[in-house]
Amino acid sequence: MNDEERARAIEAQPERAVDLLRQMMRVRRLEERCVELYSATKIRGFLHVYIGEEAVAAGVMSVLGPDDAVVATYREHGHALLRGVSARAIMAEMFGRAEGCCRGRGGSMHLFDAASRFYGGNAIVAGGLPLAVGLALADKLAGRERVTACFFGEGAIAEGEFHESMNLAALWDLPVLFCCENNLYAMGTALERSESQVDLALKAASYEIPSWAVDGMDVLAVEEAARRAASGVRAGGGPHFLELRTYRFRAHSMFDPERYRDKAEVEQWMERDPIRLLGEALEASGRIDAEQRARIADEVEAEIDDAIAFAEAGTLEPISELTRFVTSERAGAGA
Amino acid sequence: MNDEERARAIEAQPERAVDLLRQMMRVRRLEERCVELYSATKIRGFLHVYIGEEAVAAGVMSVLGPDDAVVATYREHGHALLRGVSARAIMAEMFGRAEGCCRGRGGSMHLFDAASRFYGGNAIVAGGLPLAVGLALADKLAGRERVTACFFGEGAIAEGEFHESMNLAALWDLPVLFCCENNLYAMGTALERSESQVDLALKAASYEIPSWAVDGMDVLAVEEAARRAASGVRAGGGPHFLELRTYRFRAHSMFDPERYRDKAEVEQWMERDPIRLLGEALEASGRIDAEQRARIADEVEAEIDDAIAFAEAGTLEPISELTRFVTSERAGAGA
Amino acid sequence: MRTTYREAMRAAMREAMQRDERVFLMGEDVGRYGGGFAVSLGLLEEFGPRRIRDTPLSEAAFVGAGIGAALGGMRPIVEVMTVNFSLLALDQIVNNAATLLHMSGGQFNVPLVIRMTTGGGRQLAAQHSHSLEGWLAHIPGLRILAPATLEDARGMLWTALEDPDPVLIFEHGSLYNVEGDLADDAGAVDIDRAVVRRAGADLSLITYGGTLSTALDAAEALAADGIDAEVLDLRSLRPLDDAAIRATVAKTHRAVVVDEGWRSGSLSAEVSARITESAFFDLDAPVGRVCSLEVPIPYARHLEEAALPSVARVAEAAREAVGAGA
Amino acid sequence: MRTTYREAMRAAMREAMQRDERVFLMGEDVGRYGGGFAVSLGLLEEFGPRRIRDTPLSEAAFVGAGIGAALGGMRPIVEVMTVNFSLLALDQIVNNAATLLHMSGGQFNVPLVIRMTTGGGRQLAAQHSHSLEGWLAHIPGLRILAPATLEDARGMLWTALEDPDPVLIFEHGSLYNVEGDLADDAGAVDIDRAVVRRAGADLSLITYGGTLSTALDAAEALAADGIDAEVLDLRSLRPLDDAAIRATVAKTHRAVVVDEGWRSGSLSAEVSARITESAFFDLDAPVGRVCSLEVPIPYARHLEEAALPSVARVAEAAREAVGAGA
Ligand SMILES: Cc1ncc(C[n+]2csc(CCOP(=O)(O)OP(=O)(O)O)c2C)c(N)n1
Ligand SMILES: Cc1ncc(C[n+]2csc(CCOP(=O)(O)OP(=O)(O)O)c2C)c(N)n1
Ligand SMILES: [Mg+2]
Ligand SMILES: [Mg+2]
Repeated sequence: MNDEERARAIEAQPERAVDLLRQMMRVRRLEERCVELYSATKIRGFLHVYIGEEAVAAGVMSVLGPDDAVVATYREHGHALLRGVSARAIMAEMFGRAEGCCRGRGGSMHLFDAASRFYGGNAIVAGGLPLAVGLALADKLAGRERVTACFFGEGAIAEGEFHESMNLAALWDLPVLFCCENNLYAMGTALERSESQVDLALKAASYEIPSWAVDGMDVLAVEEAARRAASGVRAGGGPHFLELRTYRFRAHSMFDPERYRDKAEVEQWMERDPIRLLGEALEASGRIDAEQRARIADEVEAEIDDAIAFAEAGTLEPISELTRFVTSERAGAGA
Repeated sequence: MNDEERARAIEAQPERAVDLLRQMMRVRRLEERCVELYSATKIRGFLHVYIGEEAVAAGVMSVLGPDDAVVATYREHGHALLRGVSARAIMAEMFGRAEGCCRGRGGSMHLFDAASRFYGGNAIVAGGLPLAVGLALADKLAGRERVTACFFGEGAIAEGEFHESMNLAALWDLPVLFCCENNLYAMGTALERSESQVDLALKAASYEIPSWAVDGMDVLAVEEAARRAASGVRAGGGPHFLELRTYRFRAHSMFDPERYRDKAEVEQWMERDPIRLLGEALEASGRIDAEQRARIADEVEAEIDDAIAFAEAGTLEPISELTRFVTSERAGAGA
Repeated sequence: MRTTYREAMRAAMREAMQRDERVFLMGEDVGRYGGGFAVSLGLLEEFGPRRIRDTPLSEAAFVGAGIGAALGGMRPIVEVMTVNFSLLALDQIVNNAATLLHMSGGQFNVPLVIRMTTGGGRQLAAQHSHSLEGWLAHIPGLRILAPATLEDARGMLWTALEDPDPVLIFEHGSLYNVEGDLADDAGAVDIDRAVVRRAGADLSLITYGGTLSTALDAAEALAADGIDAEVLDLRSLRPLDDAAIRATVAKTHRAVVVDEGWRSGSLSAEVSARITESAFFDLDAPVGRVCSLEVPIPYARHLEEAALPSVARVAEAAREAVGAGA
Repeated sequence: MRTTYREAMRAAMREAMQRDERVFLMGEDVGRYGGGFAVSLGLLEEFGPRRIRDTPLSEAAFVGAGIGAALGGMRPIVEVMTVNFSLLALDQIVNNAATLLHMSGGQFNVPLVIRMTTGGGRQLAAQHSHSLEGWLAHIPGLRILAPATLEDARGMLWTALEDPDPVLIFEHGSLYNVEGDLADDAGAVDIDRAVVRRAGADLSLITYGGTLSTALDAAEALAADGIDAEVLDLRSLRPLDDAAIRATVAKTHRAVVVDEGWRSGSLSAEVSARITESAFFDLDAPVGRVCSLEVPIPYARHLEEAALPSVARVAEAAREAVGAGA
């Protein structure tokens, strides 16, 4: 979108635009604090932050309804938060507390929430795609008009599970919204060193799936594209694919010295920071002023502070519970 | 090719055309006898015959040199024979004899031959593609100008291993000639029930691999296409992909009641029997007469008779040899 | 009623489809072809393509889709034509099906049933003769069943479908044509307990699935020389019925475990280790094992027969156990 | 020379690349990123992108390509970032790498080395904490190694590359930062024999890889209460060094096997079964096992620690073994 189009989109639904800004700010601050908490060793294991990519989850989540389902990756804090998992439950999970959304068993890479139909949190690249296909198959068989949104990085496209899932979804006309977060790198591997065909929407189209590329730094563009794609899916149009062109501002994980890209490239992308982009557009449109932005920032900060306090105060799952949930609780169940 | 083009192709290299006819007849008779021998319980396990598809292997093999490599499937008797494995070694293998090309360990689905760089004989659908990619990688690293021809059915295209192998071969410009034998069915599953995109050459092209479809019932067309593709590969053009449109005249295996297709369809395809097609063209061109064809048939019959006699006379690998070749013979090797 | 193992399995699927709208079958060639081993023959005609779903050759995706459909409230039966191809789906089985309930803190169980043909003995060679059910029994979160009788072929499926967690059912390829009598009202059976198929006093032959008949035949042969063998059919490989294993060993003080997996790391190793741990001082002889030789299963009949457990090898191991420390 | 396990592994790869033109390394992020665990850091700069090859996320294809390249005369080192992802490549490993030589009647051997990180203990949760090396040791045709020391990290790779058959090397993730002294001329080591890392008279702690230090620490703790434990490092999980296992048990008459795999179907079960088979009448106590609890490995530190083998659990099992039948 150019500035004009953006301005028009804002005028169309000003409150909604402001809310999108708030949502992105929530994710941003949640993760900025997570990084600090990691250095403070409050959070352990692997931590993959989404900083820079918030417009993707914010835009897509905003078009989903409560009955829809979401499948995400190990870089899913933002998806969980925007899908409705509380910052408290997320933070407590990362602290390994019993009050976490998975009682401390999952951690950063495995956030799950039945209430919001958030199916994780999958740490195997492309491992979530077949699950999304199956969730959509269940909806189709049950005659439910639901969408399953499946997020994955561009690195997943080389995996066989991507290929098999795309074909199955297309062949059976399943209501899956495939959301490819193309941040140009899979760990240290640039897209052109992992794909013979770097036009990912074109590649997806080879499965006969309606596909297009979207500016993933512009939440309004993402929202518009996601709405179009989701309604196509709801209308029985079968799976749709969105290539969301975005960028990871931070390292892949807390162990990544970033030898594979140079600062200049990162800085260039930072100029299109999705929060800044929408913030400036909103201010230009006069729909929000510095004071209002500050107020939102304070509210967000309060939410995250509260979540951290909640996590800090959390308890540890008793070790006696360790073997619980290996199998469901039922008569005759065993390991 | 239309009749005219075929006639011209024959005129260009008459002896070669006659030889292609002979090669197809060898495969046909080898397999017709195998089916009888299966009913006679001389051959056991799974037996998948290639009857109707001979033009594919005959055309492609005719453009390969001795240094090239071949990877095939469980439907590979014809590929092995035309690659230069003797009918004796093949038949003895199917009889489970020590004189077989794999000493009776492999059987119909696992013919191997180091001398002709025939790497099997793979019974996992799409399982051979990564091997072909690796063989080609070895050639590229060693700076050898060789081609690795990899045969697989259209059913393999849905497998993740196909997708990953195509991308890797294209990404690394590896000298692989992908030969997709599209006989329209994977066991009982018709192409349109296994692929959302049924134009397979188009699908292959999505990997940025030069791809085209060929009349797989016309050995002269196959040979021309294979020569073009193979020289593209040799010239450093990276992998090429051929969709060879053919048809399986017989059941998938000896256990297939063929509920999934009707006789009429089979009969229609039989009118384009590759042996009949070339035979008639050769007679029309006056390059061969009934008598010469009969002579070839006799020579072929003699070869197969000899192979069966050889297999019948074969010995059984001593059971003491069973654990041999689990690992190579070396000091300190164990199970 | 006279029937076969194949028909019993089919009757079980038909009943499940009739009883529960959420049940559907998906896999390669389960529909128009009638099933790679003709188990689902006729089901497409009866239940239609919506519920009897032919899949492309995409083991990872359709097994994973089964997991997803189970999460979505269905009760899928996924047929992986043979265990050999399940190697392509192990990521979905081990990293998703087996972990989701625990990882999610108890939120997401996976009520999925996966059926596979397993085993050798039909001259299908190295890539089509694996016996990996005992190997997969290593994975927490999975339940592994091996129906060896008509009753179990008929009855295990429904119980497995009622299980809230993933259940893998392994059908030995040599069993499909086995014929026998089955009660007309045969139905669901428990899937927790091992069952003594032959009572005996001198030693215990512990086995399951494809080698149950091998063990029973060996017991007959042993009876001829006055050795009275008890034969225990494990039925469930995960969890194992420790009480039943302890009980038979407490009775006979000698055991030989028989399975078609390769010896090293076989289920027999686990059973042997457990017996030693729980009954060491009751044992009159070391626990014996009869497994497949550690070779890729070859095509030639005489080589394959030499590689697989046989009545002779079981009887020999039994005699050794009875002879030892006597 | 002062070094780390990571540097020793890297030195081994560098040496292999220098000594043999046919050797190359391929895997996810082995090049520009420097390796998921920084093992290959610097090798791209030294040997260039032709021989240090970053692959797309395609475990089945690049492992299979390693097999093919080995068939084609190269000596590939394939790095699968972690064993958890190898589940996507098991078809290639089990159906091709392990079978080709035998299936082809001895014509095609596969001189391939696959390196993987394995194990838990770093709070990576259920999908990133598998210990499957003992499980893979079930497969005939594969050789499975588990370097636990700097010497073995430095020396096993070259010997594995000289092996004509596929060798899988499992590096426990907790070992990379282990520091110690290594002889400047340290080089290739044998990969056939298990080694006694601590001599003792009262019982044998048999282990490998990531739990060797656990066993050694337990031995120290036990020494404090006057129990003199011998610690055997298996080093090769397939084949197992039966002679060494027999020798230590013949000496101590008591054994506890320790590994990080889940208990049921663990390598410990196989070792336990073999000891019982070969040394039943020498044993003064049942063979003990200390393994991971049968749960998907959880994220929370206290839960993960409770799930994995610990010094305390090993010492306790050892005391039990020494107490039993004493
Ligand atoms: C099957 C598999 N292989 C390798 C890994 C290790 N790994 C974790 S994230 C990652 C990169 C994924 O990149 P992409 O899909 O683009 O997602 P992004 O991290 O960029 O969001 C890799 C290689 C994994 N988790 N799963
Ligand atoms: C991975 C895998 N899945 C399933 C099978 C069982 N199977 C053997 S052949 C076959 C059909 C393959 O069809 P296609 O690739 O078109 O080859 P064709 O038999 O037509 O030559 C199937 C499903 C197998 N061998 N491997
Ligand atoms: Mg990425
Ligand atoms: Mg086909």
